[in-house]
Amino acid sequence: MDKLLHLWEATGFYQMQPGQGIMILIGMLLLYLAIKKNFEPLLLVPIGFGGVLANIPGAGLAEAGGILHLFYVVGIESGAFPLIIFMGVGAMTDFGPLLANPKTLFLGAAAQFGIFATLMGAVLLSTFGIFDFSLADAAAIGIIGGADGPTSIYVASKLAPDLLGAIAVASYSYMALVPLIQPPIMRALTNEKDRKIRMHQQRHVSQREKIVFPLVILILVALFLPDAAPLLGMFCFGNLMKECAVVDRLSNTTQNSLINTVTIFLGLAVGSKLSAESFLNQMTLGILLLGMLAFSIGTASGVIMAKILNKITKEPINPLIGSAGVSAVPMAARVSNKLGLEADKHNFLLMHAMGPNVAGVIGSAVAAGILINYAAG
Amino acid sequence: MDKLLHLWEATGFYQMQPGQGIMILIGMLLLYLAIKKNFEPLLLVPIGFGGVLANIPGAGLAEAGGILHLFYVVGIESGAFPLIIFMGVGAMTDFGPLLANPKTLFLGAAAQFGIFATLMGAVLLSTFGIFDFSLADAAAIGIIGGADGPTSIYVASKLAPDLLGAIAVASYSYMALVPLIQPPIMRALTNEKDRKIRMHQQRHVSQREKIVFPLVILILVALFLPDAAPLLGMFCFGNLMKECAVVDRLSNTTQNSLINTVTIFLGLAVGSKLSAESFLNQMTLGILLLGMLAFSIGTASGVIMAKILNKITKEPINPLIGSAGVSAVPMAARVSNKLGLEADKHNFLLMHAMGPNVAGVIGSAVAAGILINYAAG
Amino acid sequence: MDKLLHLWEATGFYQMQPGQGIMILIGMLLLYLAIKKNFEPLLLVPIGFGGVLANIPGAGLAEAGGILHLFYVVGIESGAFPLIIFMGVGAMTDFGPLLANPKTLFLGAAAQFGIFATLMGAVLLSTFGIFDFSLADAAAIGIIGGADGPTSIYVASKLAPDLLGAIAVASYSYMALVPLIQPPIMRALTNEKDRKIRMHQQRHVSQREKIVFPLVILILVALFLPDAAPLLGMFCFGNLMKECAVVDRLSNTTQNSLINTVTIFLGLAVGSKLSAESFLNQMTLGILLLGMLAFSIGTASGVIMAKILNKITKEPINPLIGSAGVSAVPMAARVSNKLGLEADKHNFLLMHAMGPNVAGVIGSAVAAGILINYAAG
Amino acid sequence: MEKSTLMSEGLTLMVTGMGFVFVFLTVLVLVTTLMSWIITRYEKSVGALPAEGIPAPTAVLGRNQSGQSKQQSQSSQDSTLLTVLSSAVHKYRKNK
Amino acid sequence: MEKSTLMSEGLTLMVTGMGFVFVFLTVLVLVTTLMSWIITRYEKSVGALPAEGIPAPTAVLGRNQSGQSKQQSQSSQDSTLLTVLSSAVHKYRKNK
Amino acid sequence: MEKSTLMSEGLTLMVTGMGFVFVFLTVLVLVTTLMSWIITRYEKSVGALPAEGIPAPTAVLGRNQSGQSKQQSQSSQDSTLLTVLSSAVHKYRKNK
Ligand code: NA
Ligand code: NA
Ligand code: NA
Repeated sequence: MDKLLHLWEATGFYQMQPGQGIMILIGMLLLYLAIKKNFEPLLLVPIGFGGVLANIPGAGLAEAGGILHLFYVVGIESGAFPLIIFMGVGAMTDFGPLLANPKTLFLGAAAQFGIFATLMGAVLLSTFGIFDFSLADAAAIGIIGGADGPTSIYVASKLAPDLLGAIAVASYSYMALVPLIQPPIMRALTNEKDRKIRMHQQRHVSQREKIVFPLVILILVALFLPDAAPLLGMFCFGNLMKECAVVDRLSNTTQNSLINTVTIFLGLAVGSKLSAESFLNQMTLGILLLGMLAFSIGTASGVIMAKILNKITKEPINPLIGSAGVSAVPMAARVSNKLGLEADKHNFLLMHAMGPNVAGVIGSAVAAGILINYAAG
Repeated sequence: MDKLLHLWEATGFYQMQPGQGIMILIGMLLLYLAIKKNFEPLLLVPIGFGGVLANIPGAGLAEAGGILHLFYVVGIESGAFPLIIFMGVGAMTDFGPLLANPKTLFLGAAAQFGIFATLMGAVLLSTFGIFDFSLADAAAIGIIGGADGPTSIYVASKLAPDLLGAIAVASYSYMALVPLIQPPIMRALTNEKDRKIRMHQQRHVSQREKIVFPLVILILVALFLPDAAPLLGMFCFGNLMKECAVVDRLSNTTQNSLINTVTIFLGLAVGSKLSAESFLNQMTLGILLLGMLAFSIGTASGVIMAKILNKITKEPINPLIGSAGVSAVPMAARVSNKLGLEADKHNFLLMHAMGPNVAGVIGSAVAAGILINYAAG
Repeated sequence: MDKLLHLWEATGFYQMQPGQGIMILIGMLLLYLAIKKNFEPLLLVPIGFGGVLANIPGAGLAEAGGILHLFYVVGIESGAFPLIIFMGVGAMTDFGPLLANPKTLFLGAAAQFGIFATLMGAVLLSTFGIFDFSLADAAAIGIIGGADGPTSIYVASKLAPDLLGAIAVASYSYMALVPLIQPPIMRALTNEKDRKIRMHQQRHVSQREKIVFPLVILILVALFLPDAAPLLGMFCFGNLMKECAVVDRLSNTTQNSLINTVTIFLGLAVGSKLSAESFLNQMTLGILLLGMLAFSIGTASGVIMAKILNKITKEPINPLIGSAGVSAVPMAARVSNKLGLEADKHNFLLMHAMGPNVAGVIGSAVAAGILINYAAG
Repeated sequence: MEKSTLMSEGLTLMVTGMGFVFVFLTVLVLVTTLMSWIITRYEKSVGALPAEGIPAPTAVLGRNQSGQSKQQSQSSQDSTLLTVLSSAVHKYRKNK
Repeated sequence: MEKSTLMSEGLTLMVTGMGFVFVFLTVLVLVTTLMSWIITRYEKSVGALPAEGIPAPTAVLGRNQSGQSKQQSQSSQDSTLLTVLSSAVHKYRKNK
Repeated sequence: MEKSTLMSEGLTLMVTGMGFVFVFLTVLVLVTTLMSWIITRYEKSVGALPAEGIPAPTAVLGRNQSGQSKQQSQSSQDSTLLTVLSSAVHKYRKNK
């Protein structure tokens, strides 16, 4: 009888706390958005499912000894998973459009203002006592504006592990929402004439340039910002493997089974941070609001910088490609292309927008290095 | 000269103990059965080879610092390998036949009686002083009747790590022997008329049902039996990845390189538990006997439950598909099909037997949750 | 202002030490050799890149907490990576030519004299006070003569972890240089008539022989040299998986995504040992010199043994295949073939040279076992 | 543990365990039947799962489908093949 | 370790090591020759390895070959392809 | 940390951070432009990357391309296919 009682006490009905129930519903919502609405499904399916698993009452999957906690410690606390993903992303990245037009790097730089403005916003909210974010928290929230999942997770794991769940969810959700968030801002900041600007066809980029470029980045990182070395180093390594053409075996595995495997476990491990205590509080609300702000400011900064560049340089630059500087590869570039086609149905901007798009990845990794150096120091 | 002596003392000739020699022969026997007789080769080749390696005198591969011991600690003691395999099995499972005929879940439930009857048998043998099994040991032995390799290994690693080697070997060997063990029992419990029963063609199951079903299981697990959450959670996660169609990249990797890689290391790690001390004793004999009992009782319970259901429900159910409730996917279902065809050469039962077959996987994972909750608690 | 200073002090410009700069250049040189000159690119691309990353000032990637250090501890210190690679190499090895002509095992044995002669050389240099190598150091350096990357790394990680970087670099570099190092030695030790010897066509080897052979090696290892069990055990396991044909799923994954993934992380982890302190010293010079000696002596021993065998046995043996006994699969065999064709354009030695070639892998794994037993004991 | 305790523990575990398995799977039968009933009704009005379930390119992993990347490479061919195949599967199921 | 000890240790290791390599590989030559002789004799009566060496579906991993699973999916195609290929290899070897 | 300190820290971080991002990417623009200029000039004399960039078999991983190995097996076919594809890509780029 005791044992029957024990069994009853072990059920979810008996143990479930309201917070856990809500978090399970939130996990289900993420699964719905991922599967039905195609919100970054590759990450949000594992994150959502992990979130549900983490909140099963009494199962303790996200606590010490639980399998999700194990994945978290092994893969995220150590930094390994985001870095391996970044290596895979590097192996999938083509720097060709960037090399054809290196000025687009400035667009990738400008868009990072979203990160720092949001950091300042979080600091202000804390100063006015509305939230209680530390400088490290503020930096981790700001990085959502980098529009780059693995970078967000890496920075959050270093600076604010407690906020990691909310930051990752915000990061991927807003990336999925890029086609909704960006167009109004882009339209507000450009006029019809701006949007019709046609850009020159890109020059051919030789394979040798593509091989040397990741090494150039690596050297500059070594000289200027060692704190960005883990992220940019792994990124450049992946890219070099792809471009050098002598290790195609390794590059193919990196782009396929390796990144897929790590994505599954990264997602589940992030899900382990969606516990009721750390997610169901005012801070998450702040993170969601500030994250949206970060995306919007980044988009605006990119467009404004493109307009400035267009004034300065001889070669015409369509301001619509500025928004692609936030990264969110390749969706932001597609948004640029779509708005370009709306203004002039022969104005294909996709390849031109890929330049600032990958520049945005470099830019936010640089920003991540600075934040880690400054806020953790 | 000292060093020469040292070298001689390091040889296997000098160090080999009789038990080690016997275990090496047993490992070779497993390899023979796997390669020549097709006994579950995907597991028994690594387990057999691992068993040989573990017993090489003086090499210490299965002791602290040895590579097999490392695989064991990292993969099995942590629970990670069986759970990842279960995720992969989920990604390979089609719940269609089960959804077309949910009543077959009762067959999957009934067949679990093999687990609990065997547990009771082990307890009785201990009570009469024939063996010395604790309740946890008895539970770990009973789970052999679940006819599911990763579930057996997971439960054994939690409840009776010392018996893990014997339990895993028994589990996979008997699964390979399903085509020999089941038919006599099935024939004894049915008559010609029973075996000729034709079942209605299955209705079409929509993709939406297949997507929602793993989530339904997950919710019920969360509410009723959190202790089954690791196993069934990972299983449902794998299945959702497969069915939702938006993460085919991840699902394909899970079904291929990920499950293959983990299978190799799981097998080697199980092999590390085939040391002479823990395998060459009376208990192993008991495990082998009780395991056979478990399979037989499970088969019989499934068939009897199918006959009962056939009486209760309007829709005809061929009792031959009851035996598929033990799981051993897909061999048990094939055995049902084969016996159906023997009785009537137009009576194809394969798709009907797939329902109880996958129900048996769910059933034994539920039973595993109960056993871990009760016996470890 | 303090913080600005802090940022400046964090740059590579401020922190870079001369040694680190040199090591970065050396890493770049390795990348150049790998990519442009095709020096074993599958390993030297990751090693070279890892070497650059390890020397980024202030980033600490190769120090405790850094990602490369993590890869080293998890994969090399534990012994796992070299052993998994060896399993993969086993799954790619065809023992057919060796089984067709088992006498070629003697060539694989003779070529290991390069290992032991070099060990003696290192000991002599220490005795004369030119270098300061311990016996374990000398053994780890000698193994470069085994011309087998994973074996070198495995032995170095056990006997001389500090020298691992230099030993791995020497090992792979000289393997890449086999087409330059071997021909002069082979020409010097053979005359035109020797080189024109035609060998009998190889008999057909049945699949059953290929399946049993790895088990034969395993048994002999268990009886004679348990210390070689990790290396040869994993090697034979991989080979058995390939040949037994019932676990093709596992064998294919081993030969592809598994070995590729491990190769990437092994390379990066080896790169972490290319720090200025441990690489930029006189010892590295000694290692490079002795490594070259090891390859040369191994080549010469193989050729001489082939000439001796040719005298003893009835069946003609072309001495050119003796050099393939150093392993460096399959390049050493190709070198034999090339020199054979030079002497007589119809004299195809490739398949005959594959026998000693894989025998060399077994031979150096045996030698590795002896060295670990003796020098670590 | 005393022998008699072991015996009674085993008996309790057998009865509660088997009972629980049946309770759980009975509930699962009921809920599954309900689910299928709801979905079948729902699909009568909205139709079966539309093609939008097909994976679209995403911000983290889908890059090889974009831009000037090696369209000729194995990996992107695979991914195209996968998309085509899974699209075919979906259409096939829809039309059935 | 003193210099002279190091020297003598090195010498011992060289001699015993090289000796051991030869002993081991000589034994391997003998045992391998014996093995091939036995197998060749054995196969004269039973024939070379029969087609039963081909992988059959198994209880843990072989599911995708069964039931209503996506027969069109990459993975099951691969596995069918593998089976066909390895079957072909086997037949080829047998006929040779 | 006091509120005012937090504020000033945030401000400093914003300014120096954004500044640093621009400095870094400006340097990258300059160095990249320089690199492209050098390589373009260099390639005018030596031509674009020659076919020697194609992977050759190596001592650790390339074995399946050699000897009597299962030429029919999936893996070696894949690797051949990869070599052929990447060779085609190279030639295509060279001719462009
Ligand atoms: Na970005
Ligand atoms: Na079962
Ligand atoms: Na060798």
